[in-house]
Amino acid sequence: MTPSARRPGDGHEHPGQWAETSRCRVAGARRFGAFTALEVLAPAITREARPGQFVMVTVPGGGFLLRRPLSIFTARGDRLGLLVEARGPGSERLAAVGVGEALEVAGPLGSAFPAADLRSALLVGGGIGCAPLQFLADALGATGVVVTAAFGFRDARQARATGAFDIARLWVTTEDGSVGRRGMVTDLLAAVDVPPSTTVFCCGPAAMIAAVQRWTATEGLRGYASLEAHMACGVGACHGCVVATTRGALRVCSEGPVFPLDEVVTG
Amino acid sequence: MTPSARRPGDGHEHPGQWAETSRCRVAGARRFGAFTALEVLAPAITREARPGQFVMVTVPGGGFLLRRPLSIFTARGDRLGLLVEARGPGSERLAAVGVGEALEVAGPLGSAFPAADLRSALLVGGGIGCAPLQFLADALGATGVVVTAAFGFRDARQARATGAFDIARLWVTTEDGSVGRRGMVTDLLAAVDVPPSTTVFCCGPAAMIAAVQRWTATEGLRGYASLEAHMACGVGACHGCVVATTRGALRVCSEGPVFPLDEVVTG
Amino acid sequence: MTGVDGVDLRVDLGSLTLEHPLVDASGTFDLLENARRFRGDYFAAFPYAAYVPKTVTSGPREGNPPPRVTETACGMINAIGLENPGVEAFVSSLPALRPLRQPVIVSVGGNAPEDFAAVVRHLEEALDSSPGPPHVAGYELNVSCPNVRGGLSIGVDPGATAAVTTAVRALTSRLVLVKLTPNVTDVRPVARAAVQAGADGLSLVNTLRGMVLDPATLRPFLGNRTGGLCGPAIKPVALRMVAEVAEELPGVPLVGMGGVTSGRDALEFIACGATAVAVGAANFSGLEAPRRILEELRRECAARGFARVGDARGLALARAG
Amino acid sequence: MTGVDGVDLRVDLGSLTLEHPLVDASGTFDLLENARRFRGDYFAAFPYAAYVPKTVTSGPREGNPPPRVTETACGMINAIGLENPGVEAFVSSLPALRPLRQPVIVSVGGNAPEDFAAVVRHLEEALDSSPGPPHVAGYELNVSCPNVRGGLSIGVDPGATAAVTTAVRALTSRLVLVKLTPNVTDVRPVARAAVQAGADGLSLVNTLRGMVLDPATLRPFLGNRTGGLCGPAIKPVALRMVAEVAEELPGVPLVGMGGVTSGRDALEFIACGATAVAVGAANFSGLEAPRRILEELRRECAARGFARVGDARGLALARAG
Ligand SMILES: Cc1cc2nc3c(=O)[nH]c(=O)nc-3n(C[C@H](O)[C@H](O)[C@H](O)COP(=O)(O)OP(=O)(O)OC[C@H]3O[C@@H](n4cnc5c(N)ncnc54)[C@H](O)[C@@H]3O)c2cc1C
Ligand SMILES: Cc1cc2nc3c(=O)[nH]c(=O)nc-3n(C[C@H](O)[C@H](O)[C@H](O)COP(=O)(O)OP(=O)(O)OC[C@H]3O[C@@H](n4cnc5c(N)ncnc54)[C@H](O)[C@@H]3O)c2cc1C
Ligand SMILES: Cc1cc2nc3c(=O)[nH]c(=O)nc-3n(C[C@H](O)[C@H](O)[C@H](O)COP(=O)(O)O)c2cc1C
Ligand SMILES: Cc1cc2nc3c(=O)[nH]c(=O)nc-3n(C[C@H](O)[C@H](O)[C@H](O)COP(=O)(O)O)c2cc1C
Ligand code: FES
Ligand code: FES
Repeated sequence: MTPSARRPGDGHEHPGQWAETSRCRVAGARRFGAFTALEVLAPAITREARPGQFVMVTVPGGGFLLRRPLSIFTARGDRLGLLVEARGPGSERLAAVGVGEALEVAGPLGSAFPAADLRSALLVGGGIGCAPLQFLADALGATGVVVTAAFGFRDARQARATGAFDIARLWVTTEDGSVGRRGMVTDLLAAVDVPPSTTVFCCGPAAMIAAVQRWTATEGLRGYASLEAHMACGVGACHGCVVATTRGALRVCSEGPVFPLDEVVTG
Repeated sequence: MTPSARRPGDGHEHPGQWAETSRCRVAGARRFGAFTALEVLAPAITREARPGQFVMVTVPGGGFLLRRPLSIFTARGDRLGLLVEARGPGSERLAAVGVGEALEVAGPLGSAFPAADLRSALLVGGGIGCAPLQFLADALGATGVVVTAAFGFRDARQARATGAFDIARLWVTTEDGSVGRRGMVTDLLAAVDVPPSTTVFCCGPAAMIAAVQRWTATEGLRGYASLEAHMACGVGACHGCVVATTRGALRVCSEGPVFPLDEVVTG
Repeated sequence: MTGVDGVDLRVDLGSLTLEHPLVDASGTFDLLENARRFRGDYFAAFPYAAYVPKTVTSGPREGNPPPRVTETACGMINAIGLENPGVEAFVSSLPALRPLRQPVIVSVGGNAPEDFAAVVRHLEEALDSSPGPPHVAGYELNVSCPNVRGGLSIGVDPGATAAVTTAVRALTSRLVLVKLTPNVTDVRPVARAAVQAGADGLSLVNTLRGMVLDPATLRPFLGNRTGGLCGPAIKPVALRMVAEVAEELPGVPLVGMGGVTSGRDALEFIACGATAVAVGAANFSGLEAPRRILEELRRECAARGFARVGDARGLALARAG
Repeated sequence: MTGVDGVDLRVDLGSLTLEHPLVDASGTFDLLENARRFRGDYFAAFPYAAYVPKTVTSGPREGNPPPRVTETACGMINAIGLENPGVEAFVSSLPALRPLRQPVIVSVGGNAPEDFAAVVRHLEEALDSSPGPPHVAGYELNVSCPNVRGGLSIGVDPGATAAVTTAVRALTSRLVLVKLTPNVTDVRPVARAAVQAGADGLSLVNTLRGMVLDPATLRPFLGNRTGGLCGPAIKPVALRMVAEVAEELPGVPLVGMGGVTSGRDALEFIACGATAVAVGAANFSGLEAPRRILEELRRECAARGFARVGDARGLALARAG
């Protein structure tokens, strides 16, 4: 792993590369409650991946027509890390994948977190939305940026996901107070001490993104959000994944998943 | 295993019993080319099963709406033997089942081979149609009937199935002559030396059954055939599995699968 | 049927109260065959809130040539062709249903109003002359079987559907449901015609016309060439049609069906406006399926905080005003 | 395209010869997006025998509110709502397609004959004034999109379908295909009307109207409430309709589609009378899907001893006489 390959995107860009990698071998699978951290051998993808991008993964075993979008959780050497939360039949099957199985993975896809000229970054994640923030923390850390992360989970069970993360300054909240602070992760924001030049990166449920948007607007901070949408093609062809933005309806798979926070239309 | 529990049916009867057994553990799985001999712990079924009957098996893993009908291959103690040939997606999945997995098996279903007052029996099987004949051979052997079996396979690969069988007097043919005699199993019939009182039991492709029917008619022998049909319910409800017989359209799952050979309408 | 978790599953299908919303879809369940095979008291174990037998016609029918069924992607196709022994034989099988606690809704088929009327007249006379169990609560007029000549032509035509309904309505005060086909450009005019002609409620959907080829010959697999597609594959089409009819005819009791294999599915049909929900092809996935679906429905309701299953009714519909 | 195994895959879609039968289904494939992401020469790698872009309308369209897609049992549902930048923007994107060897068939949409005519007129003028590649070989008139107001009302009506076809026919000598909807009681009168009005061929089927609920809220999931169902789930319905039209209008070239995910599926559509076969949702299962399907088609033909893929055509149809 060379730091340059790990460097964050240097603008709100859309890296043109696209590596369709078939049958990548699963080299690691660690479970954290309903979450599974997979390591997949996919050098063509890790070489080009930037934090914030995602891959489309074929659910193995047949019976699933559409691929599942998954954020790039880590990209270390030739190992592509994915963090899967079992939430429905497809993600359940993916979370149950075993070492030695092969996965069809296409990517890297979509836009990256723009992270040039940063001093300080605050990473705000909710539930499985924390996944892309590890890769961002890795990349920012490698360039000397001060990274603080605040992750929110529903309960102790969901908070087991933190075991998969490796971020030095990490705050955790749970809605029921069973782990970390009690409350929503956004309640934490006011308490977190960040320099005024901090850039905020967030990913999680719509309500969380809306709260972060309000907070950054109040504080005058620059911010980016990674959004979710149900996808069919994942490559800009079908216009199935659009979300409302201040620039009109844009495709999460192509113009996104990362959007400037002030462009996101919430509510 | 008591011999009485293994006794063949004593008429062309429809045993009224019916055991729906959920989640039977697979205790054995041996592969013979495209065939898998499964042993499933299903005491309620083996207790009542008669040769010629079948079970409806749920294809595990979801994605299959209908259950698959499979003949009872053996019924030894609490172990229900099934012989599965991988021929399509459902049977492929079933042939790949591993020891320790659980299967949903319902049965025993359908009519049995009538085998009272027999001296000598000739069992004619083609391909996977040989499956129910092992159970019949076991049951007849236990009551002292002289059993001769003639099995036909396409080629050496399909003939590997014979490894799953345990019948003392077994003749094998392959169409390409690679194993046993060359030709169709029905070519063998004239050559096989059976007493005039022999009863013929057959199961296999339609053309084979038609040839056996012609032969038994010429020789004046009594015979029974086990027929196949695509099934939905397997329990007489849907009328999906009818075949033409001299008594009209009858349900393979209820009036069959075993029919007197002279009632079968071929061609 | 109020469970331990306090969910009231009872529903009123017009004048008929059902202990819960699930019934079997005609042609996919045979109570007497099950009772014959069951080792215990099958009538006590009968899982549905009403029994809908296979469609009965005035005379016996042989049905279509085999093969008649096969599996498709997340579905199945059938071309049984209304094989049944006719209304006389059906009437003589009724005494065997005496132990049944639940009501029976007799599915009736035919090619013309007279055929439907003949079946219902025969049944009404038989029921008059020997009252008592089983409780035959009503009729479901199957004007929508795609697998018989003439079967579909009624259900695609509002006038013909009304004529069949009128003919039967004149003969009975029992519940009359009309079963609609999805093989139409617009199901609403047919639904309206049936209700205006006196139907108490509507059942939908029957199967979608489709074709499956024999992989070896590339010729149609089914003896009848085409058949009726059902199962999970068609659920989105069925939900859409139930919602359309529910919005068009608010207050008319609907029996929704098409691809129900779980309690969630059943609840979705109720959210689209159905009062009762029929389970068809799922019966073929195992005999414990109906009871599992019912249990799941109860748990889905409890988890969502519905005190009554009816609280879900119409949630998916376009809100008036 | 005659492979090493000697199967001639070429087909004649009316006056247009295709190197093999597979084309993409409108709305499911974007050649330019793929070319932008591909590291090599995507035009050389383009797998289809013709390129059918997403439907173009006269003005730009925003499409429907999200969400717009989700998976269903063995299928998917979409309500994109014909989002597209309009014919002017489409014309300015044509030069980017110059490296394409294969012909382009432009899918055209609209609410009335004038809309369709406006798109075709604009394109004909642009093509006249700058001839040369790409080779725009013809039009596919999408009178069957279930996701826009007015979209379906054309395709369910033989008269309206004829009017659209007539309006376009008057403007072009290029191939005109009309794309039919499965959401009709009988597809044959619509098919006949299109051909009588001058269509050179027909494409079928578009999507089946359906509805999917949000599991959390039990409200319709799609922003447009209803959407179009496609994928393997609907293949039996699509095969049946292709066969019906092929039997009704022998000799009219058909582009069959609906749930094709394998070479066997493609061959089944050809057996039901299709000349070409479109691949839609399967494009979403992976970008190698079209090439795999083509390879499988070739192998299926070889294994069955077909020297030409056309040898399979019509095998499933009712034999005349
Ligand atoms: C850009 C992006 C990045 C993502 N990153 C991750 C990640 O790193 N880890 C992770 O566990 N999940 C991630 N998700 C969500 C993940 O794609 C869904 O959880 C998954 O698709 C659910 O599939 P299912 O079969 O389990 O659920 P079902 O609800 O049965 O799926 C039905 C259909 O809806 C789609 N779908 C359902 N939920 C979502 C959702 N939340 N977002 C998008 N599509 C959905 C499925 O893809 C499928 O097509 C991401 C989604 C997006 C858009
Ligand atoms: C009474 C009876 C006993 C049988 N015994 C055995 C046995 O002991 N071992 C064995 O390997 N096979 C047996 N078969 C055949 C077995 O049921 C089929 O091979 C199996 O159903 C094929 O399923 P599939 O998913 O692999 O094939 P597919 O062709 O994909 O199946 C599609 C549908 O067709 C049905 N189907 C396909 N082929 C057959 C067939 N030949 N008979 C009935 N239904 C079919 C399937 O059940 C399914 O519903 C028996 C069939 C019957 C009727
Ligand atoms: C094998 C089979 C037989 C059927 N027979 C009838 C019938 O006799 N009368 C009828 O009204 N519907 C009949 N149907 C249609 C079902 O009642 C039901 O409308 C349809 O299958 C959709 O429900 P499902 O998807 O749950 O199966 C039959 C369906 C199947 C699969
Ligand atoms: C996301 C999506 C978008 C579509 N857009 C169009 C379209 O713009 N124009 C059109 O004629 N058909 C459109 N269709 C329909 C397909 O072209 C095709 O007719 C249908 O999906 C059936 O084929 P399939 O089952 O292979 O997907 C679209 C389908 C999907 C899934
Ligand atoms: S998923 Fe197809 S355009 Fe985004
Ligand atoms: S499979 Fe249903 S009656 Fe035989």
